[in-house]
Amino acid sequence: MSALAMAGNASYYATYTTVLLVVLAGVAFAAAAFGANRLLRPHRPTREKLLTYESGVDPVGEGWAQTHVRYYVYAYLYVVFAVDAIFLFPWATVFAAPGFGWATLTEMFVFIGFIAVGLLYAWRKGVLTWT
Amino acid sequence: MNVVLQLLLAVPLLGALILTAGRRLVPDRVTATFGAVVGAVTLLLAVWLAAAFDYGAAHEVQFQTNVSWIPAVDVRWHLGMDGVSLPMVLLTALLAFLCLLYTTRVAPEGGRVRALVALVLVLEVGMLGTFVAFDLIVFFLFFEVVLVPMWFVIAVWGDPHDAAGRRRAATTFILYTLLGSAIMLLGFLLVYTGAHTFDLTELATRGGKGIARGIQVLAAVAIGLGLAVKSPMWPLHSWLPDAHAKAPTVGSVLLAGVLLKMGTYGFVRVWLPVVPDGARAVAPYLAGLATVGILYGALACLRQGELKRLIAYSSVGHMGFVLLGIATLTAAGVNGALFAGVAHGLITGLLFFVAGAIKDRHGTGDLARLGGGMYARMPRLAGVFVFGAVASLGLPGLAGFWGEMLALFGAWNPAASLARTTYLVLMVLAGLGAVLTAAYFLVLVRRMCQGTDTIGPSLLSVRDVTAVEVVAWAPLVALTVVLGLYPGAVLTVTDPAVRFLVGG
Amino acid sequence: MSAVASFVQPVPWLVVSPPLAVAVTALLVLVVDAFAPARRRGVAPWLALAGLVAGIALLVVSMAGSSSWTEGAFCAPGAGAPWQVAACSYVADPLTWTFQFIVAGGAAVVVLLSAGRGWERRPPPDRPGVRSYGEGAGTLGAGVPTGEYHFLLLASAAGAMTLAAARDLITLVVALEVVSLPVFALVGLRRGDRRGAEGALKFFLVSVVSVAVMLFGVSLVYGVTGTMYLDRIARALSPAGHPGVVGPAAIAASPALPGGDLAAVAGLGVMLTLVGLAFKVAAMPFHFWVPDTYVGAPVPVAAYLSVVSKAAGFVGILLVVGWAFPGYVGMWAPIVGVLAAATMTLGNLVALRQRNAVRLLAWSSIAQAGYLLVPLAASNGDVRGTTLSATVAYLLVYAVANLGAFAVVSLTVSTGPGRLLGDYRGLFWRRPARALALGFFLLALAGLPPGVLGLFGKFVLFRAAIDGGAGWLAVVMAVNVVIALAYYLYWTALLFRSREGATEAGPAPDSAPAAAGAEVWAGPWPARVAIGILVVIAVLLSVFPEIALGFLAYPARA
Amino acid sequence: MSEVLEVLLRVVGVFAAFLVLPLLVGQTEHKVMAHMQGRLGPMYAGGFHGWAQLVADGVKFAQKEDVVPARADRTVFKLAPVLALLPYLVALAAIPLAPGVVGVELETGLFYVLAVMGIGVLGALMAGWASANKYSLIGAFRSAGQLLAYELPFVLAAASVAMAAGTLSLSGIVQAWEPWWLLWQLPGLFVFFVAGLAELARPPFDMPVADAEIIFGPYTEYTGIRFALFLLAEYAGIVVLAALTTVLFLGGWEGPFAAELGWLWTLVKVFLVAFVVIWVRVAYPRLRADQLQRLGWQLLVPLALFQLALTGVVKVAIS
Amino acid sequence: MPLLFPLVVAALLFAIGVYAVLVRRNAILVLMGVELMLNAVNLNLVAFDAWHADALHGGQILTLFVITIAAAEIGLGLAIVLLVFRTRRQVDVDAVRELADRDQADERIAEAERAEAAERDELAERAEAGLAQTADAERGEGAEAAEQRTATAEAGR
Repeated sequence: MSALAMAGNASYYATYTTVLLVVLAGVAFAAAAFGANRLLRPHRPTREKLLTYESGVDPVGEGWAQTHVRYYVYAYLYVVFAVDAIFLFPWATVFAAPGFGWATLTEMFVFIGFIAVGLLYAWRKGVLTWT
Repeated sequence: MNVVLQLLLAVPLLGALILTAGRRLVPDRVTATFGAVVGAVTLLLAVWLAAAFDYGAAHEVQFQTNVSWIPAVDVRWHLGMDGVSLPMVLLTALLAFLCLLYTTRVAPEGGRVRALVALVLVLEVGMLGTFVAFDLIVFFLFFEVVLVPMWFVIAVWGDPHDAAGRRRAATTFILYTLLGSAIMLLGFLLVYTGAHTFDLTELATRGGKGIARGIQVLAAVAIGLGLAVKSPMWPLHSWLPDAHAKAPTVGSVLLAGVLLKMGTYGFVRVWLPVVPDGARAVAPYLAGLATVGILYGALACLRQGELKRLIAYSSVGHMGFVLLGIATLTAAGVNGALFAGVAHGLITGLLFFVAGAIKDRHGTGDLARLGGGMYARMPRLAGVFVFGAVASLGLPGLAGFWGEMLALFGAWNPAASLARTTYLVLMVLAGLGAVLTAAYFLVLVRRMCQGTDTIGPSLLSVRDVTAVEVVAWAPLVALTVVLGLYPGAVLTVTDPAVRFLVGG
Repeated sequence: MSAVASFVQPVPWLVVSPPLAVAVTALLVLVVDAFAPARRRGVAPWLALAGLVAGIALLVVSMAGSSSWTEGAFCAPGAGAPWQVAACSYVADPLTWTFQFIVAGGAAVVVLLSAGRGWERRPPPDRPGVRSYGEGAGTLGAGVPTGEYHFLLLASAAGAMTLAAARDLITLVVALEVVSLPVFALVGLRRGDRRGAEGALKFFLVSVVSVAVMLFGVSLVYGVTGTMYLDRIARALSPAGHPGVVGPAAIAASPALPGGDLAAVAGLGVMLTLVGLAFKVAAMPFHFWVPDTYVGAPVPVAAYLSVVSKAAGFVGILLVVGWAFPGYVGMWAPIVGVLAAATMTLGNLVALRQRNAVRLLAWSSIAQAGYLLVPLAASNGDVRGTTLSATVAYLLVYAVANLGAFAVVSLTVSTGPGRLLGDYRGLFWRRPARALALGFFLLALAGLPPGVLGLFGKFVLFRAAIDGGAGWLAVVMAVNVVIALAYYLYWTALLFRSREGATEAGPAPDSAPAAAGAEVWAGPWPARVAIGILVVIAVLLSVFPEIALGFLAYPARA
Repeated sequence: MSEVLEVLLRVVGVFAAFLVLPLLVGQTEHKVMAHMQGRLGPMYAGGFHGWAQLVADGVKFAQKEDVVPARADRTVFKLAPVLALLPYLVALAAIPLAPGVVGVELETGLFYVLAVMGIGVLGALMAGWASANKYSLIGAFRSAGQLLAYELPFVLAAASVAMAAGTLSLSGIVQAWEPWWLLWQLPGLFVFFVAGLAELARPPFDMPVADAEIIFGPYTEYTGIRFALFLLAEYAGIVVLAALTTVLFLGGWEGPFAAELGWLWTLVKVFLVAFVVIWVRVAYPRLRADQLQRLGWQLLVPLALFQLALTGVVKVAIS
Repeated sequence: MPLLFPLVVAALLFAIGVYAVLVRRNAILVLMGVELMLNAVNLNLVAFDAWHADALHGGQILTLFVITIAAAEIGLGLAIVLLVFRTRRQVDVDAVRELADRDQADERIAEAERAEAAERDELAERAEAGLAQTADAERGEGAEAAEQRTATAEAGR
């Protein structure tokens, strides 16, 4: 082990090697399915078949439409809370451990309270009202 | 803490503030009168100080005020007066008062009397402050105070026929001076790194001890540059002709009469005593450039077609003498420089007053258009003008003579550490310059005053010297004569202080 | 781990209270604005102002209550290797207090600028086809939601106040982001404003990239030293636990490291970290966002950017350089010097040809940033002494003068045309008090009497340069001061010019101002009050420069 | 050597579970739903009660023509099903069946699973986008919006369990589990389960794929094997959700004779939950968009926050 | 496992991010580049944290904050990009340069502001006229109703 080695992390990498293998297996599965499909399927494309489906009538206009900004606000709220989680989870494992206690608990509630204010604000501004 | 000296600065400042406060305090009608009164009070204070001055101890700083102002950067509010300051303070107070007085009757072309009076008062604060400051930074501060008001005076009330030109002149003036003074500030800071004090008396007493020679030379160059721009020294003079020519009468008078002296005063007050080693190293160059200035000024005058420009260029020559005197590093030379400064203030002040009067009456300062025959047209005005011109060319018996004489004398026998040969050559050249000066003034007098009146009858109705002009000019004329007959009036005051500063 | 009784530290509330008060007020403003009846919406600026004033009051209280001039919070005890001294994440010392004061005061002025009724006398009735402007808020103009605006402003101010107290890289980085993020939004907050959006985009992209670069630098520094505390970094980067003695060569010998030649890595980390901060203060190659952003933003926001945000950047630089990297002075000082010279020269030269008032102020503020870097470039590693006091003194002076100039511009823009310099022609004859104030602030920025405070600000910078042996930089700065004078003076002169059309030469009747002044609306009163306060402060600082210059003298030397 | 073998074994095990369990759930759904609706469901394929129906479906899908619309973004279109499917496989790998019987034993298992599950929606988004079809796009955005709305209560409820157990390891959570948690974490269980349903876009939260309205949303343009993969993803999702619910809230392998029969308990619980999933589908009508959002923000989020507070207070109080 | 691996990956990521920032002109792609850079930072921090076995876990903590910062930046960035897109239908960084063309821009801006001012005056006049027309009795309520409508419009936005 050289000076530039991280101690005690061998198992860490080994664990994720397994994850990688699982992913590879999944990809292999999909590939196999597609392969089988390629062998078995017929292939007779026609114009109609390749047309975008709009309940039987010819498609009108572009398929890629502008979407409502509201989705953006949603996405952002989501990001806020997803990020909130990265603080919540590490804390969750230790807050009741010896050396911590009520103060730690309160702190996290304050933190969540701050986020809740944001939620409150969003609700008040009508972001959460689906029209 | 000397109350009178504080008042000397506070009175004009308060006057300016009251004026800006609005027309409720001082109605429009009486603004100019108010200004004149403030100027008179200031002058009285200055006279009072002169009366109370202990002439037996002229080398000592009197009326001292020395309190801590900004301890963080070691700056003290140190004011006072010694023999070098006293004539300058008197000159300033006098000229400012005369200008204000002049304004009461002769409304400036730009209108807005209130603003002009307020600016002149602020100018007076800056000028007086420069002459009584005994802390390098306070000195610098007052040195800077005059810039902006002077800029406005030139840019707003200057030559009414050339708006762009007067603004350009004003801007050139302020940029030159500021660049100079910024570099001067660096010099002060260099001094501080060695001496760890900004106090001028302290620094003068030490006489450069504790500051390495290299630093001294560097500081001398930096400080010298800043002062030389203001003085002005050839080749840094190029702001001057324009500024003088475009400024209104009061502006020109104060500019030539006092502002230039701030530079030379700075040489005597700061440059010589604080960095003597540096000064010794730089002095020959200063002397050389001063001599060039004398010759250049004289030659340039010969080719000028505009009255005020001509007088302005003559200032370059006169200030060359002043600088030459300083550059000799001798008591005689420096005394001469100071005396020449005072004399130049009086005489050129007078000349600019007269030139302004001529310009106002004729609507032009162009010599070609003025033509000749002023004796016939306005005999008294012409008389005063000739008096001024003759005084300016250094006629013995008038104030202009002694200063230049002493400066040349100083060059004849410069300080021991300087190369005498060089100074002898310079002296000869300067003497030549003096002759040229005489020549062009005489030519000027002949062109303007003698001969037949070429201007049509349209202007014949213009008045000759008015009452206010008499009142404003008389003191200048009188003093020129008095100082010419009795130069000791100034020299006895300055000499002890100069010996202290040069010798110390 | 098990031996430790408690991980919970008591929080010294008083010490952390100033930024906390501002942050809580920010939230309060948001909630109140969202839930108060429409009638009461006007309360937001006053609430914000109250929060900032409370912050300043707490500042004074905590300063008065401090016995040692240094109060730490969130500390780690010393442990292990000798370089692992006890270190705190949040330290309140005179530097902190000064900056917090500048920030809170500056923000308060900006709040005042945007308070009160703007130029909409009343909202037009909601009719089809007519765009409703709502109530114009102060000099901000219409289209800026008040509650959000003040929330963002206070949030950013709270971040800046925290930044001044940060003594570890994590707090520093987070605080820096808290300063920046709300400002991006502030710049583009005005509804339907193309220019605001463009300004925000440029500002945002540049800033975000710079933060990323800086973070990479931080990560490298952390990698070399293994700590985030500035003090410990300094010690880890120098041998035997003496901060600021020796440079990179010491790293190999450092007890913090398992060995290896990491000097280059550490050096790279230092440089990248500084690059990120250089963006923040808009130093030379990283300045280009400034003019566009200032012009695009509402004027009060530009004022905030130019003062508070920039102050935050400078305190960041001071902290990083002075607390963490003093040992690398040989590396960063020359670079900072060159940057300073280039920044001020470029800023001034470009400012010369500006015709837009805000853009001129933007370029001039770039130049001022160059001046502000001078003491740093001249420091010989002893950043906490003269360098610090000179920078802080000038920053204080700059803050007052620049805020003042922006305030007047803001007021003028909100009461009529005021974007172009030409719009200021003859302002004195219409609004004498305003013009005098602007002239005063401009001259203070130029450093000329009567703006004595500016003069002394420049003076301390010069002194720092000369003391530090950076004479060449002092000369460059001197030349620059003169260049800058040209445009400051040009503008000042415009104020007193006779109005267009009036005869240039003819004597203007003295009664003209009265008649002309009556036409122009004076503008929202809080903005005028703000200008008044700034004038008073500026005059006070001019008469007693000691207030600004002596601020940091005692503890820095102690 | 044995290490490598063990890893391989685990991978194969996970993979097998991934292939088998969703099919079982699918078949159950066919039959349960049919019986609830008074039908028989598949009866022929494979003989006994149509047990091989889904296998037959698979074979059929594999033989179908692969149609990619002319205007679609081809690469993204083709990749989308794989991306929809893989996260569930990867998530399944971290869920313990019995003590030590797990694909990957992760210290931060819970975090890992939640993170991976969030990726699933990307598949729907990609599909909807790449199809260049209005219905698909609408569907994609609906499913994204739904995920966003329900992710918060989902995560918060999971966090509550992590708090209670004091660990993020899934096995650790099961070990720390005690029967009274059923009561203590009941609000969390409810929130987690409902939010999970919504994330999977299962009825009654199947707005994104509402076939009567937007013709299966993101999957409108899909046929053949790619469509099958989407279907498989849905059922795999059910399995993962059921398994997670089991592990987090229902005590995983805990039960009588846990030492020997732990794996069985887990499976039983998983299938019970899966049954509820099916049951809910049949019992409740589809929610409208606004109802969906209101349920999420106004019921589940506050409830989750309440659960969080409850967990924290109780936990600190007893420790 | 050597420290070098994550560091090299991080360096590569960072380089790719920088490349994206420098080369891409689409604001969103620039943002993505920034995200790459930030993630490189995270990788570095975590790797160093593990390497130093930092008892205070400074690296990990900063990583958490960097993630937060990245999220906030992305959120805000997209909002700004959206704003730009709404006002000028494109997000090309180079094309958004209304403010950049100095002299002309300044004139234009001033011009636009004058126009706005004129519009404002007109609006105010019209408003006054409108208010005068509506019955006096309604005056108080009318203003309030208008205000509320404004608020609603704001919320609906």
